[in-house]
Amino acid sequence: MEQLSVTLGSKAPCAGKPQDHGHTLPILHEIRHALERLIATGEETRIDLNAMPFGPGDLDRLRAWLGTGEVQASVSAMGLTLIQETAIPGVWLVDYQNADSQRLTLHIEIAPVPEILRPQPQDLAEAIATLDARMDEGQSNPPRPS
Amino acid sequence: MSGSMEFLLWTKGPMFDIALAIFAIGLFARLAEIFLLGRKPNYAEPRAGEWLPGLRTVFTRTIADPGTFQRASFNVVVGWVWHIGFLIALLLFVPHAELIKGLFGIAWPALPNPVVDLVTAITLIALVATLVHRLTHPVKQRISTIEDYLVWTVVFLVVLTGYLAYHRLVNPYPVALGMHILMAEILLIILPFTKLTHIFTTFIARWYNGAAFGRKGVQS
Amino acid sequence: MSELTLERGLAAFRAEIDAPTAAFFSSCVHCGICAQSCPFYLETGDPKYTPILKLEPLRLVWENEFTLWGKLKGLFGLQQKVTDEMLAEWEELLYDSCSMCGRCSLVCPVGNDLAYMIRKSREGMVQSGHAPEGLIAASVRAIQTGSPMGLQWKTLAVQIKHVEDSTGMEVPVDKAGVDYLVLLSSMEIINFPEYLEAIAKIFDHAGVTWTLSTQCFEATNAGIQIGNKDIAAQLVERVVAAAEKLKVANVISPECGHAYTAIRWEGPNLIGRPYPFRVFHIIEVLDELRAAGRIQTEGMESDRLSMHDPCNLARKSGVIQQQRNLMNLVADNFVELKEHGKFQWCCGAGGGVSSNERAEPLKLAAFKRKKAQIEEVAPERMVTMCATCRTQLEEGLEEFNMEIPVVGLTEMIADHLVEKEAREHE
Amino acid sequence: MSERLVVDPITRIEGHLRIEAQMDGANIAQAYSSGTSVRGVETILKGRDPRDAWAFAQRICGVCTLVHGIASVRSVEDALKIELPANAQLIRNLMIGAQYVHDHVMHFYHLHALDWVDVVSALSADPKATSALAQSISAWPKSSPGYFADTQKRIKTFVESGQLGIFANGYWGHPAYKLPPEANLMAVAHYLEALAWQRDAAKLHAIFGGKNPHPNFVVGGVACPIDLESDSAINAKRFAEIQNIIQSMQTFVDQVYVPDTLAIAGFYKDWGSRGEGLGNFLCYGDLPGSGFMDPATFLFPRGVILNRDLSTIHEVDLHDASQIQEFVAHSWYDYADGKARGLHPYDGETKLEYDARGGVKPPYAQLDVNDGYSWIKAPRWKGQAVEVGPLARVLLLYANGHAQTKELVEMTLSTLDLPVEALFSTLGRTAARTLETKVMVDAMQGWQDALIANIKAGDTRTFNDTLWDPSTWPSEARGAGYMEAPRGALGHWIVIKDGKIDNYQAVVPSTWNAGPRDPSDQAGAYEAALQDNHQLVDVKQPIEVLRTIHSFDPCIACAVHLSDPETGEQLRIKVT
Amino acid sequence: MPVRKTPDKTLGESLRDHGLSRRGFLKFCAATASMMALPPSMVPVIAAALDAARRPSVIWLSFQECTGCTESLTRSHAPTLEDLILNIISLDYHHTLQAAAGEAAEEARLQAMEDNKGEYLVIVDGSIPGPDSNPGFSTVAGQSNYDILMETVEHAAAVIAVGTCAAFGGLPQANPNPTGARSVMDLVKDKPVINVSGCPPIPMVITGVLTHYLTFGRLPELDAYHRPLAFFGQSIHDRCYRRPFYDRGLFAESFDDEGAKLGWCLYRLGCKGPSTYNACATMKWNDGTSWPIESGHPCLGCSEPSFWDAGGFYEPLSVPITATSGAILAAGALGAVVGGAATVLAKKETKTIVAHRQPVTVEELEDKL
Repeated sequence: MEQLSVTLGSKAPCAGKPQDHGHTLPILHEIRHALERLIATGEETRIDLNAMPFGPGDLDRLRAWLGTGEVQASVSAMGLTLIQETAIPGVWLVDYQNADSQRLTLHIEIAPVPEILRPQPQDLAEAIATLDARMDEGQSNPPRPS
Repeated sequence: MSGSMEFLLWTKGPMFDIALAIFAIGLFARLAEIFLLGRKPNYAEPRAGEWLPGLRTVFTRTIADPGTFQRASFNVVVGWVWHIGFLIALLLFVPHAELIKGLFGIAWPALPNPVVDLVTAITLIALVATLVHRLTHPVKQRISTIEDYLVWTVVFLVVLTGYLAYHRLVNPYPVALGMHILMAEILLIILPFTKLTHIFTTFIARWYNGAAFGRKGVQS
Repeated sequence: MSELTLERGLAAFRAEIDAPTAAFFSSCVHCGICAQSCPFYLETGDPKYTPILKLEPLRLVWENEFTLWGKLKGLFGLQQKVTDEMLAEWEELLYDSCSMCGRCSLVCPVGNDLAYMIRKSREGMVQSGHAPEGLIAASVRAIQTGSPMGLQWKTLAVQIKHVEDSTGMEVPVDKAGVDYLVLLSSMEIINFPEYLEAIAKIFDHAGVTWTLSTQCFEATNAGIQIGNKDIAAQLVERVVAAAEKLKVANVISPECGHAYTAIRWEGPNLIGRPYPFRVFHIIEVLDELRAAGRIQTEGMESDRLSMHDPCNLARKSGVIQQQRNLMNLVADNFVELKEHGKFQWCCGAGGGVSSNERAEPLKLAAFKRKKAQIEEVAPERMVTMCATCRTQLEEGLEEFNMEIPVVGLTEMIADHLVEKEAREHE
Repeated sequence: MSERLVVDPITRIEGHLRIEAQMDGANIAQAYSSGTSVRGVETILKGRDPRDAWAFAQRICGVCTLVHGIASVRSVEDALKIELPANAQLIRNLMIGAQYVHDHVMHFYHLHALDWVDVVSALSADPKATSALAQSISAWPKSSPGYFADTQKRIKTFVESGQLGIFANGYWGHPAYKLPPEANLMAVAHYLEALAWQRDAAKLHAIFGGKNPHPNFVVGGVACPIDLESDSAINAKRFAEIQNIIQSMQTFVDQVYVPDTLAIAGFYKDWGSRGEGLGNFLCYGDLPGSGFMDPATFLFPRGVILNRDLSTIHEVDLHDASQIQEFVAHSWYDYADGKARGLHPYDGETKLEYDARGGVKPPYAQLDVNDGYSWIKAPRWKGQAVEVGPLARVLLLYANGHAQTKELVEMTLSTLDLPVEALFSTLGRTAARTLETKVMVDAMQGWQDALIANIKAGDTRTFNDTLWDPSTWPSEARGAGYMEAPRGALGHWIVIKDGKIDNYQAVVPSTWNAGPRDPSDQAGAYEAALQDNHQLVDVKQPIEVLRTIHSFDPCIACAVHLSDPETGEQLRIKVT
Repeated sequence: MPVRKTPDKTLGESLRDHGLSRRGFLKFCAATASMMALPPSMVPVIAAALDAARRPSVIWLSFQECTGCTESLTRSHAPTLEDLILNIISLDYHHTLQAAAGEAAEEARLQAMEDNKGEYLVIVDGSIPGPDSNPGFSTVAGQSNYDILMETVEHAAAVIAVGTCAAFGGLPQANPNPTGARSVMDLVKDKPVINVSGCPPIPMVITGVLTHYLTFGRLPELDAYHRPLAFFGQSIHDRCYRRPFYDRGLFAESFDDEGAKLGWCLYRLGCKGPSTYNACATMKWNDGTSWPIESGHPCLGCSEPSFWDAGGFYEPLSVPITATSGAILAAGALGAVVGGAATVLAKKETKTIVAHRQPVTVEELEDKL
């Protein structure tokens, strides 16, 4: 009956409501399953929100659902990458941006620590060499604390 | 012509024109065939006029009399269900209403899609039931011809392809929609040459029936 | 010497096809519901008795000759032709198993008037020489002797004598200018002579002037039953000639179903002109007299009575309420069959079936439908107003050992008339 | 006979343009402009639903991606007398404005700049000096030495990769390049910045039209509804985005585009006396202040200037059959009444005839300039060849006493220390483009404010549906839809019969400018400009030709008209 | 000028030369995965592949086009056009962007073909007048489009037809196709052809296909129209945020009615989303700003073959393309005449038969007894 009244043109209370686009809930379910996997097997999951058919406002609503957690971080490489923990521990929003601050893609990462925050093995392998180089440099030309 | 889109456009374009032309030519030929035959003058003193009883029968014959309903309830109910279902899907589904508006400029309100969807599902079930009935009931077995099965198949496929297209169960979609349109076109093409003509002539038949009975003082 | 051939039959089929026929065949969807209204199918269970199937020869001629599709098929040699063999096979379907009761015409969802087309089909059957012997014989007798049973005026004269003796009234014969010309059926004359007596009494009671005609006393029309307009027209012409000669304004058809439809509905079309008189069934006349207060009755039948509507009278001619009015005049304990009036079931004997000896078993089978109906209400007696129906009911009930007498409505009315003397005393 | 110079393809333009020049030593004596590709949009449009026409017409060009859509819907609205809701007109103004700013900046940096800027020279610039130069002309924040060093490194890495890509085979090191390495480096940095910036500018079209290139339009208004409460409409969030885009446009124009133009022009003052051309200028005018297409309310005025005479502005009437006519004396088309006659667009014909009208069978080295030599027609206003575009608009604004324009023109001339005559030149044309961008970007704020004021007053109408249904139309109607496209005066003429398009003709800016000679051998604007004082330093590297041609911002797909299918058939038969 | 040669650095090396850390590279790969519409789980595979990838030479040919496809490419934000032409590919020939003009431009093309024989990619935008058309309909440097195309693809590794014109013939091929325009696929039979349709295509689909080729050295999986499935695998309708309104039967009926404002389905306004396969609903346009349906306009169906001739843009998908009520009436009238004539003939014949009808006599009947 409600639907009928809507087709007759009356502005039904629910007609234009944003949650009617209905993309938030399935993603929340997906996150829940990913959390279960993380806890059970340690398997990490990344969800590319760019691939979601979001309607206007859907993303904002999803973020509101997820809330804001304690950790915020940014990685400065090829432009900024902004990391925000959500109110659900282990669920992260990772916003990859280019040098012009345009979003490249937006991931939800379900992991203890987002991948991009961790030092990469290749970089780690060069860590000591880098430190040595800096110490050598430092001895001849000591860095000034700014 | 290998692509799905080309197929869809063919069904929406040239094939639709062809189907419509054959349908219109066939149907009007059929109507001309009927009306030009005429009736002989009737000199018997009538008890009542013909027009009103004829018109009444056009409508009243839609409902079975209680005795027949009792004796052939399955036949009647299933027939009813799928006819009504088919009509609802045909006339009150938004895309169909738009098609009619596009062709004839007449518009009417349509039903919400979920309602039409449910109706279509019921129609499909009822159609299957009619087939089972035709295959198992002795009378229907005896009087059924190839044409009956052909017509059933076409009608069923029209509804089925529509259902599949709506639910996007066939991919790519242009193929699904094209199949539906093509089936509808086949239906249009065979309509004037098969028992499907009853969609139009049943009203004429009922009128003649009502008129003949009415003239003798019986409301048929 | 000409003879009845397939070619003549096909031409006859063809000549019968008109707009309603085309509309009907165009509309049939093979739903099979007509079978559910046919006592021959219902009681035998044989699907070949499905009414629409009986029309196949006519349908084929229509499709082949009158449809674009059929013509196209013809171009490719795909037409299915009507053959002698086919018509021979269909003879049973069109005559033995169809009483032309018209019930199917009333229930067909697309509105097909099947009985109308059965009647047309029989034209072709006769012309092609595929009519049953019994009906041919009846037709020949009707033309040659004036009665399908070969009855002659002298037999009727004996009956008249009896009536005059027992009632003391004069049975008017060949009286010009009277109110009504009364027609009879051979069956009544032989089986139910009390009918004539009843009429004499009632008309006397009501003060109606009437007459019989020596020129034509028979109202039945074998031509209609066999389905040939030439024979039928000749028989109708006899009635018309008699009525015209006696200058009567009204002709009364007897308690016989097909006689009434033949003379009432088909007659003018058979002779191709309107009548100079009106035609009534006796029941119509009686009810009119009743309504005018010209029939005074006394006493009531107190046993449980039920009534059988003859198809030709009720469903096919609209005489439905009249017999009920009359019943209520004389019956206390009248109970309707469940399906009655226009939806009544045929006794199984109409449409020439009763004149077709070989159809006897089918006729009896079809009667079972009536029997079941009667059993449902369990009356002590059945009332009807058609000699053929009455005969079939009596024979049928007897066959099934049901002790339910059958009476004619007219006689029953006659039995309850207030005595002339008594009336005069009031 | 002296040498024939051929430049084909002319790159960094839209479409396929060929220039042939008859050289008199190092001097161009006669120039010939040829459009070498044809599609047939006008023929394709015949018989279609006029409401659909904009989408077809829009695909005339993907660079000035908006203009043909607007001109097309306006032609239908003019034919059917559909009045636009004020909001729709303002939204269209904003979209036109965004198109100008986007298009002009991209033209300057990505299509035109490499005529003046030597990328290879930038490799030898001193980033610190570059920073100093940048900071001396603008407050633009991206001007640190480190920033320019990074840019330089990026270019260097790229060049060292051995794959020069789009920079391969440029006329690098050509003596006509006059900029010092630092100016070159700054310009290259801004080349890359502009690429990033333009993506933001294009978003305004996406907001109102769903995408860019090729945003959507609707006859009778705009497709995007306004509802501040709804997610799916133009709402407060969208207005904030629009405000940001306008802001970003303003900043870039003020701090990068205008200063760069002036800085680069300072090194090329000699181009203030070359490439003038016709001296006749035409504007249809555009950017109405209300829902009507009323020239009195236009930001850009309408009129014709003849022979540089700014004191007399001639009236223009698009419906007058004697004013605007197209000629095909040197084009690969046939007119039913012969090639000498001009046709008004309402009666326009586009019957394609390549072989019989002088087309040379490919592959060819040289066109037959005595016969047909272009797919572009030659439009004339009262028989006069005219130039359209930014220079024409700025001159009309100037002649009409538009205060901001006067101020900008005078500022430019005094900064460059050039006389007012320098406007009539290749340099003046390029400068005019920059100046009108400034005028436009400032006007956009006004339209945005007006739009918001309307909505606050309760008017959210964006679409007039009274004449949407074709059954409400007269059986015959015709109309002219016009606008000032970034490249100049644009007109679409439509004839509607029984709800279908009976004839459709577009006379576009590049037709006016790039068209060939007419029956009386009057040269088109490009041709006339190239014939004005062009000495080539190196005939093998004709950078001078590119500079003048690019100053018009050619758009050749726009300019080329279409064909008659039957003729196409005949041609095919002849060929095979 | 530096001598042109095949690149000796892989993408990984080249990025590291730019001072890119491993994290940055990882991010690059995440963005690349997203761009190629691959799931994030593919990032490690992509990282390994990209590390070793080399910039392919790309020759971009423009024929009967409007430059909308190039314009669209410049709107790509992931990667940006700058990144694309500086890091991912070597765009060696492109009319609208290249510095060189005239002979020098043509030399650049021939040089790239020579240097990268068998390995370069050809991108085409715009349709091509076919070999049966007049070659003069479209020429560059005096050479017909057809000749240039065939000459250039001869030693190409693959051909990418960008935009609906190149992919399917597009606008020039729209009825009546005045110039005999053909699609690339129609003309190039002996090379892999990948179609990136759309008018214009979504820029990230162009870059996504290029990146896929760069990453994996092969073309992505294609649909029946040679379109990359990753982007064209699902219809607009299936991924449209307004789909729930379609399912519930809530439709906008005018452009600024209540339904339009509430974002109801645009089916009745002619939306071709149900039959259109493209990624607009997820990738959106202009850095995720909007897309046609979100901005209130029905989908034109621009990524499908023959979309220009697929019925009016404002006619619902279910409305046939050409038939009109007038045509139906005409066919009906014709039918009435045909049927009438047939029946009149049949009736006439019947009349003759009736006139010669032999009445049945008693004698005839008696014979039967």
